[in-house]
Amino acid sequence: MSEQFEPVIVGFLCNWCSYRAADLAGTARIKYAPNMRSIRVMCSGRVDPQFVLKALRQGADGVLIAGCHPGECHYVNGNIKAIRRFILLKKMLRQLGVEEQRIQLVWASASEGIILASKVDEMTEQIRALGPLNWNKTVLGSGNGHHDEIAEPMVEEVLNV
Amino acid sequence: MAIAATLARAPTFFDEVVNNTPGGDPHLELCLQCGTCGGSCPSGPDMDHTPRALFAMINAGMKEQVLRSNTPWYCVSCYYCMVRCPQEIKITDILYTLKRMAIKEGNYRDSTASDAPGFSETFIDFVENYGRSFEVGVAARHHLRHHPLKMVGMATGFGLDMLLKGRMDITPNRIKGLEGLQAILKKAKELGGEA
Amino acid sequence: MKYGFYPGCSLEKNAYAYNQSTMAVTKAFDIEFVEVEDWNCCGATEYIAIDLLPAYALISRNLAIAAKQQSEQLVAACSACFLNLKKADHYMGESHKLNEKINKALAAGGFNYEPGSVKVRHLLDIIYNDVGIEAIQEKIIKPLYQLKVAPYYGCLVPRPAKMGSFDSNEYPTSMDEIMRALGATVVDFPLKAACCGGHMTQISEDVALDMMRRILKNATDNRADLIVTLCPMCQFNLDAYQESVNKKFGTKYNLPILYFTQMIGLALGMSEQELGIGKELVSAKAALTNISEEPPPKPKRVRRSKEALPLPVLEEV
Amino acid sequence: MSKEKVGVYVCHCGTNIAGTVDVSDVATWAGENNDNVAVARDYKFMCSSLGQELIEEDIKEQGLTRVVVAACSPHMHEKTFRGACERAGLNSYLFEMANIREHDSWATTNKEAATQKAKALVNAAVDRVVQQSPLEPIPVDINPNTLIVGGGIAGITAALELADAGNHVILVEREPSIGGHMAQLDKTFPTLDCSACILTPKMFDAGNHDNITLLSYSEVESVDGYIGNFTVNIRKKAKSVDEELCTGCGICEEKCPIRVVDDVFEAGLGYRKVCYRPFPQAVPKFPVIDRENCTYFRTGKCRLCETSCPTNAIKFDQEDETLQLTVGNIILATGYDLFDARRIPQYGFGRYENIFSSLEFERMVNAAGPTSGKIVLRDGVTTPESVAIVHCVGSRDKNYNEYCSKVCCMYSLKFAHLVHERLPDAECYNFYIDMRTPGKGYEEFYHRLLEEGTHFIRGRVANVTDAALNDNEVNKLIVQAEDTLIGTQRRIPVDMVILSSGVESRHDAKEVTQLFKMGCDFDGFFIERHPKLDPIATMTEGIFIAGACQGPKDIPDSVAQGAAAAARVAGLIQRGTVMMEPVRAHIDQEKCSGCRICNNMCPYNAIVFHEDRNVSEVVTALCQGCGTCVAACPSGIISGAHFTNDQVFSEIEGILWDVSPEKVLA
Repeated sequence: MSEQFEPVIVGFLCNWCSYRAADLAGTARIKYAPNMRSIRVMCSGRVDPQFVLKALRQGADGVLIAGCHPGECHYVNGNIKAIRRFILLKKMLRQLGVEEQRIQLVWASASEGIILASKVDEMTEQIRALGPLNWNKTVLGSGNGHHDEIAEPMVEEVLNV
Repeated sequence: MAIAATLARAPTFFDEVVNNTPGGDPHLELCLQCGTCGGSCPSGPDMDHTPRALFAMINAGMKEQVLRSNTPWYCVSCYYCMVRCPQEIKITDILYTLKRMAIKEGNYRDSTASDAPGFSETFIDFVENYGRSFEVGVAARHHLRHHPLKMVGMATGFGLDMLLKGRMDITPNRIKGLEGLQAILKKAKELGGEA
Repeated sequence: MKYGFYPGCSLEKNAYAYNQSTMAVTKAFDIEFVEVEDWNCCGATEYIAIDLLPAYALISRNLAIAAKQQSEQLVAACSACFLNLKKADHYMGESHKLNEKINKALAAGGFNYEPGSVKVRHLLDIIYNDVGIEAIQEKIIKPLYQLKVAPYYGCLVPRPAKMGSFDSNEYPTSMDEIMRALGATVVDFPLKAACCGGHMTQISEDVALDMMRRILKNATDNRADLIVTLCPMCQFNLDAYQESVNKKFGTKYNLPILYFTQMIGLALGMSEQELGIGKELVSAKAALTNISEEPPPKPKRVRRSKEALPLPVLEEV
Repeated sequence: MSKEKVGVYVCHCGTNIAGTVDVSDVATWAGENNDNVAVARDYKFMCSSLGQELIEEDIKEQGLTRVVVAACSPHMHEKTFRGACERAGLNSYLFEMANIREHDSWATTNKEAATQKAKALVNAAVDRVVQQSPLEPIPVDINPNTLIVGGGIAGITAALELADAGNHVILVEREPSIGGHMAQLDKTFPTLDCSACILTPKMFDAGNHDNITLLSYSEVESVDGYIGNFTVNIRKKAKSVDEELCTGCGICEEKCPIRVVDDVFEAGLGYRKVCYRPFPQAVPKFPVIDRENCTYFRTGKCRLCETSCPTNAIKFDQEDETLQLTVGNIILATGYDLFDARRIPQYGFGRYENIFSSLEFERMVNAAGPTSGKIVLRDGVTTPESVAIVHCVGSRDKNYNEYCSKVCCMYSLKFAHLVHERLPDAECYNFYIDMRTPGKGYEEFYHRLLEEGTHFIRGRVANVTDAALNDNEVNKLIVQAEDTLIGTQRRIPVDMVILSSGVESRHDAKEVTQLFKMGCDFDGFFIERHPKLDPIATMTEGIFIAGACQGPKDIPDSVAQGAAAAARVAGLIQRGTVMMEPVRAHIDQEKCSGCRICNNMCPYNAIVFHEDRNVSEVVTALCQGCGTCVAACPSGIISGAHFTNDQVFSEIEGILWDVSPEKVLA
């Protein structure tokens, strides 16, 4: 493998659209960056902000949330709730010094393997440019004045709202 | 997502054409051979190959024959083919590319439009030496070079009227910043290469 | 309204009438033009055929100056100039590599240009969209009643498409609407957006003459008194070569070719001199005498026989 | 929690996985690096019976308590392996799949990266499965009634199949009559059967079947619920006719003084009355009054239909009514729209009167149509001496629809045949890009047309104009195209041009998909569950699709798909119950703080609030398991079965085994 930095992205894919989009991308043999590791959830609305946080804390350099297009949610409007949380989460992570591009949201219906694939490529490039996240330093370390014992609960707090 | 032109292999004539066409991907590889271009072309009947046929020849790597064809020179850049192409191929731009390549390779001399580049070159001479041009004068000089006989026609025909109507200059105006312009063109020529 | 203005070589001499009428008409609508200072030729359709980068560099110099003059919008009256400027800006934006190289070249002359910083528009676009039909109608003093005109758009204004054109690529109507607003009768003109032959006259006159013939024939078949155009090249070809067409095909076409700005000027009551009418080789004098004080009688609607099948309605879709 | 014994099975899938992923490395690695793994093997085809037996034996002999299979997508084989576990006495929810084919080996060529990713996915699955707990699928009763939307040939077929099998069907049709596009056709390719002759009997059966409730002139307004129990609201538009009293004698239609252009059934080529039935064999036989154009509704005068009706069935005061029905399954057969050729200005449709759309021509050649089958120009009398048929109008064109509409080549050939048949002396030209005739007897039909002397010109038409260049083009329509087989431009002057427009999704397909909570692709066609293996079901359990609403299709294909959809539904009805994934939310009654945030989160109103105890509770029957409430609960005491926080957290840890800070530091 080349010496360049290979980001690790955790992808939360909804069972009905995006996970199948990824299936289709594979079936169609569309080649894209192997940097995204997928976790299946029933609905993008199930993506608890804590999941994202957990992933970043566990060493992921980015998180991708993928769901059905608005209006096509298998559960009526779970994806709408997902985007609400997503916006809040982004705001909050920005305050903690995590760059915007590290958490992204994409709508990909079951027929849009190509969209998911290109999104993964795009995101991989962006994060490669940003370099590793290194949560402990960025968020908890001296990086932005937060301290482990203060930041941790604070983070949980915000995310549970 | 991966398209032919990005494969790791020696560039073919096809790639050459694609890479020398400005802007984004001209999508030449997408040609369906439907003939919408050849059907739409106002000078189609006079071309020795329709654009469609030319694209097939490019695919087949028939460089010689393609660059010798009069097709690019007979293109009047009306853009009908380009707006109608079902595959959104930048046909007109590709024909411009072929003109440039034909000149580089010199093949156009064997084409039935052998003096076409001559006209363009005359035109450019004016632009490069004055910064401005004027069709009629260009035409006159061009004909002096290539078919002096036509000049008679021009002088006796509308050429004269044009002069009388004050619609024709003898020399164009020279722009103030000519040196600057020439420097720009010089630099551009150095940079040359693919666009 | 204030715009940057790029006259282009033709408007200096060959199409001086276009220049005159444009200035006269735009003035009447309080349009202020800031001419691109010390502008240079756009290379027409020729330069790009020889050498790509210099061709684009040549064009971009004008864009660069316009940008420096803070002209957010740049107006060109000549179709070729219009398209060249628009294309250069568009492709520079589309291809990073092209943009980089051209700016390197421009730097050699002390210029630089950021794609997208100048919006290139054609004069017709300005008159049709920014001035607008109503504003024109308000100013009409001498309507062009009963004058049968064939509005001719040529190629480079309606096409190509992907860069966003303000009118249909196949069946433009903006000039038709303006002409109707002036009181003129617009004839059906299927070849309104066909090609006049461009520089073909210099490469294969026969091919070119045939293209002109098609247009002159189509306009004549549809009983036009004259052709109205928006491009110096089209005007020049159809005007100057009309005689050659007649010689070659044994036809007797006698169609004056005027600029749409000249028509507007007439309706606004301007004199033929200030509009440069008379500079055309096929004289418009006779044709213009068809203008009448009276509006044309209402065309009585042809009753279709009761066997006739209904027609599909053509609301633009 | 005590250490689990997990069995890990890495599938080669021939070379599909093994070609890119080092499967044996992944297996051995899993065995060595994850303490919970008791057995780790790699095998050629896990889904084969031998592969499954391998799992079963290990469960029995090694006493495995959890199983992980790393192979294809769970949407492919999760069922298969769950079955294997069950057979060996292991609860199937103690099984987890790692998708290392679609999501890994097929998506990259980089072997090293692929293997690394596979390890991560396997490790995640192992860590997750350890957290999983045994669950039992939830049985759901299937309401035996079925809703079918769209009364075209696909919908009719589906309805009859189900009804004949003794199931009740509600067939909803937007127009006043069922029949769809097929009812407009004269002949059908390649057999040249008379369309009406084969369709009307089926229409009649559908209209008179004891098991079919036909709701014509009606539209579905809302859909709630899930497989087995959908609640549907249907708006029955007021026909202004009392169906109890109306005998369908047709006098009202005769007497109605107003006629308007019929853009639907006659495709704009003919007229209909304002009080009308689209066509004589309409099913149901009742007329409707088009209130927009009716003089009475506009001015309060006329009433001719009312006064002429022998049974006083005309009811001007009738109002729209909304019916609420409950059904177990839904079949969508909403059909297609014809591409509007006016979108291609250079083809001149609407600009030149002798250019016809394909549906216009279908009506023209139809013996019951406006010209009673005579092929004539727009003036209604002149017979054309030459006809040009233009293929691929709006199809295979990025500017309009990129896809091939599949039926146009064949119906264009049919048109050519009808021209030869009715106007033996007329010249007929077909302009095509590629002649596409895949289907039984289709290619042979093409050959027949070659014999009949059609002029085939291989070239997409550039434009159609009346601008004559020479005398033999005067007063003709000139079709200009490149004859690509000769490589020259040709101008063919003809009297009549037929534009073979392509098939498009219904203009309101998007709204329909949103109404039924399913997806449609870029082109607006409904998305099937699997493009190859399940073109009938959708992503939404209990909702099936048939006919051209799924993609361009000809009659036999639509019929086949209609019948297939019916068979699928019949199967479900016969079973009576379906087993639903026990993926459901549950609120811990002890810990719930009663904040009620979850209450309005639930799209199914499945959460009730107990004022007395001040706690919320999930009604399992209504819960669909999306987990939105789980994610929203501030005190984190709502658990989503099979997707609990612990399970997902472990999965996250597992998937990041190689980058987690602890690992990096160590």
